[in-house]
Amino acid sequence: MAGGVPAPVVVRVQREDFDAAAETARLTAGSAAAGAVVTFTGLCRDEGGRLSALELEHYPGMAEAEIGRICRTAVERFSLLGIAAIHRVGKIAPGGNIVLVVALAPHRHAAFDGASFVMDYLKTSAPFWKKEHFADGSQGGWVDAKDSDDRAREKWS
Amino acid sequence: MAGGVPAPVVVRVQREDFDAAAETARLTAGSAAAGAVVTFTGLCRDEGGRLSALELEHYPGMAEAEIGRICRTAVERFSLLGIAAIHRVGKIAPGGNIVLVVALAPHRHAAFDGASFVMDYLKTSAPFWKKEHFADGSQGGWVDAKDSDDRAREKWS
Amino acid sequence: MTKLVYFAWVRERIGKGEEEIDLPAAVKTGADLLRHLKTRGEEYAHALEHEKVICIAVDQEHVEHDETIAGAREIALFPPMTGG
Amino acid sequence: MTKLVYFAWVRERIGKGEEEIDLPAAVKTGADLLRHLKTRGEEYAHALEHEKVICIAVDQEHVEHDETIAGAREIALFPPMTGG
Repeated sequence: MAGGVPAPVVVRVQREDFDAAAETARLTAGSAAAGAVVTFTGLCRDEGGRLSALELEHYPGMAEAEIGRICRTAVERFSLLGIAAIHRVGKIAPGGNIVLVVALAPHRHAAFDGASFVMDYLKTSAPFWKKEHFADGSQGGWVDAKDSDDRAREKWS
Repeated sequence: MAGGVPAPVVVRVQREDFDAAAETARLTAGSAAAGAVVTFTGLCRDEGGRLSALELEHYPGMAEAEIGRICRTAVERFSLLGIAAIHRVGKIAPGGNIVLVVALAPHRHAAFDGASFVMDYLKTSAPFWKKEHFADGSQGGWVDAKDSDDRAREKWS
Repeated sequence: MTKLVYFAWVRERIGKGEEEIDLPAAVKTGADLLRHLKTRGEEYAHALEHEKVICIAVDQEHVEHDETIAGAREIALFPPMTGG
Repeated sequence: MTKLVYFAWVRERIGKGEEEIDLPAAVKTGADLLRHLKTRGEEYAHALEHEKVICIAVDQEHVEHDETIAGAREIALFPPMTGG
């Protein structure tokens, strides 16, 4: 970190949409040592047309705290120059944004690893839950957690 | 790929800056099966204030062809729903954009791998060369290729 | 009194998002808490049927089932997380 | 006649970006080409001094030094690439 300035960590949980470009621009502004920015955007898939919306529930307070812990771990582990993680809640239509992670680093591998690490931990330890609503009007169920997500997280330990 | 539509592959080499958000929006439009977008942006570092500009030279024709080959390989290998790779040439000031890669996939790991794969191959097999110009007015030298970039590419084979 | 909060299908099955209860002195760990709550009625028994999958957070930090919950102001019970 | 194109410090050392030359029949591979060019003058000898680091592309595709260059319309010589 140039001049010992702490790397910015931006964490937000919000109903409204986010602007990946604006968040990226804010994070990179003034970071002359940054050579690489990786952004991850998670989108609501339409599941072959069956889905009408995902409903995202969260644990207010803990969701932000947990994402903050994950982000600070990533900054330290990969020497990131900055990180932003924004997660939406409420009803999200197919094609809509769900989550944004932006990782800033001097070199590309740290930026890729930082963003990927945050996503793998966020999937398995940030308190959010997804419920599906179907296009035929039927009430969908809660999305099951995936073993593959647990394995993805374990590869970092 | 929904309906057997081929995944879009966008390749450009240009002097002018690119707009990561616009490229991403264009690539994701109409891809209802996409759940993950990863964008990589390579920026010109100021090298602790020493650098005034990077000058990017390329082999016209082959640069586009080689990036196209890399992108098509990535689409096939990671089942991407779309990929864009845009590389700038000419003089670029510190903080400026050098390269953009956008990878679109149903799930996050394919999108991360796709973007990372394209960058690792682009670094070592796309015909671009960087020359440094220093802030004190001195003519810098050609940037040396890095062994670490060769090793990064080899991990995919 | 300890505040309990529930999320997703744990909340739906118990039928409320939060409540305050007096915990017996014998309830020392997360596992103790789950066993205690299951005696409070069918809706709790149903929600907490598969104990192993229930996640527990004490004052907004994850804890294992065998960890102490002593001194907790707020305890959350919820299914495996599916954000991102 | 075969078109030769040079980039980065190979171009600077040879002193030109491209030229057309008649290749002797004995020049069959990329390695043959480098050895032949080095007989054309000091600037070529300097540019191609460390043969192993020079990359060769035939009609805009990478080739190894021991591969044939027969039938090439355009051959490019350049240093290791540093884009991205």
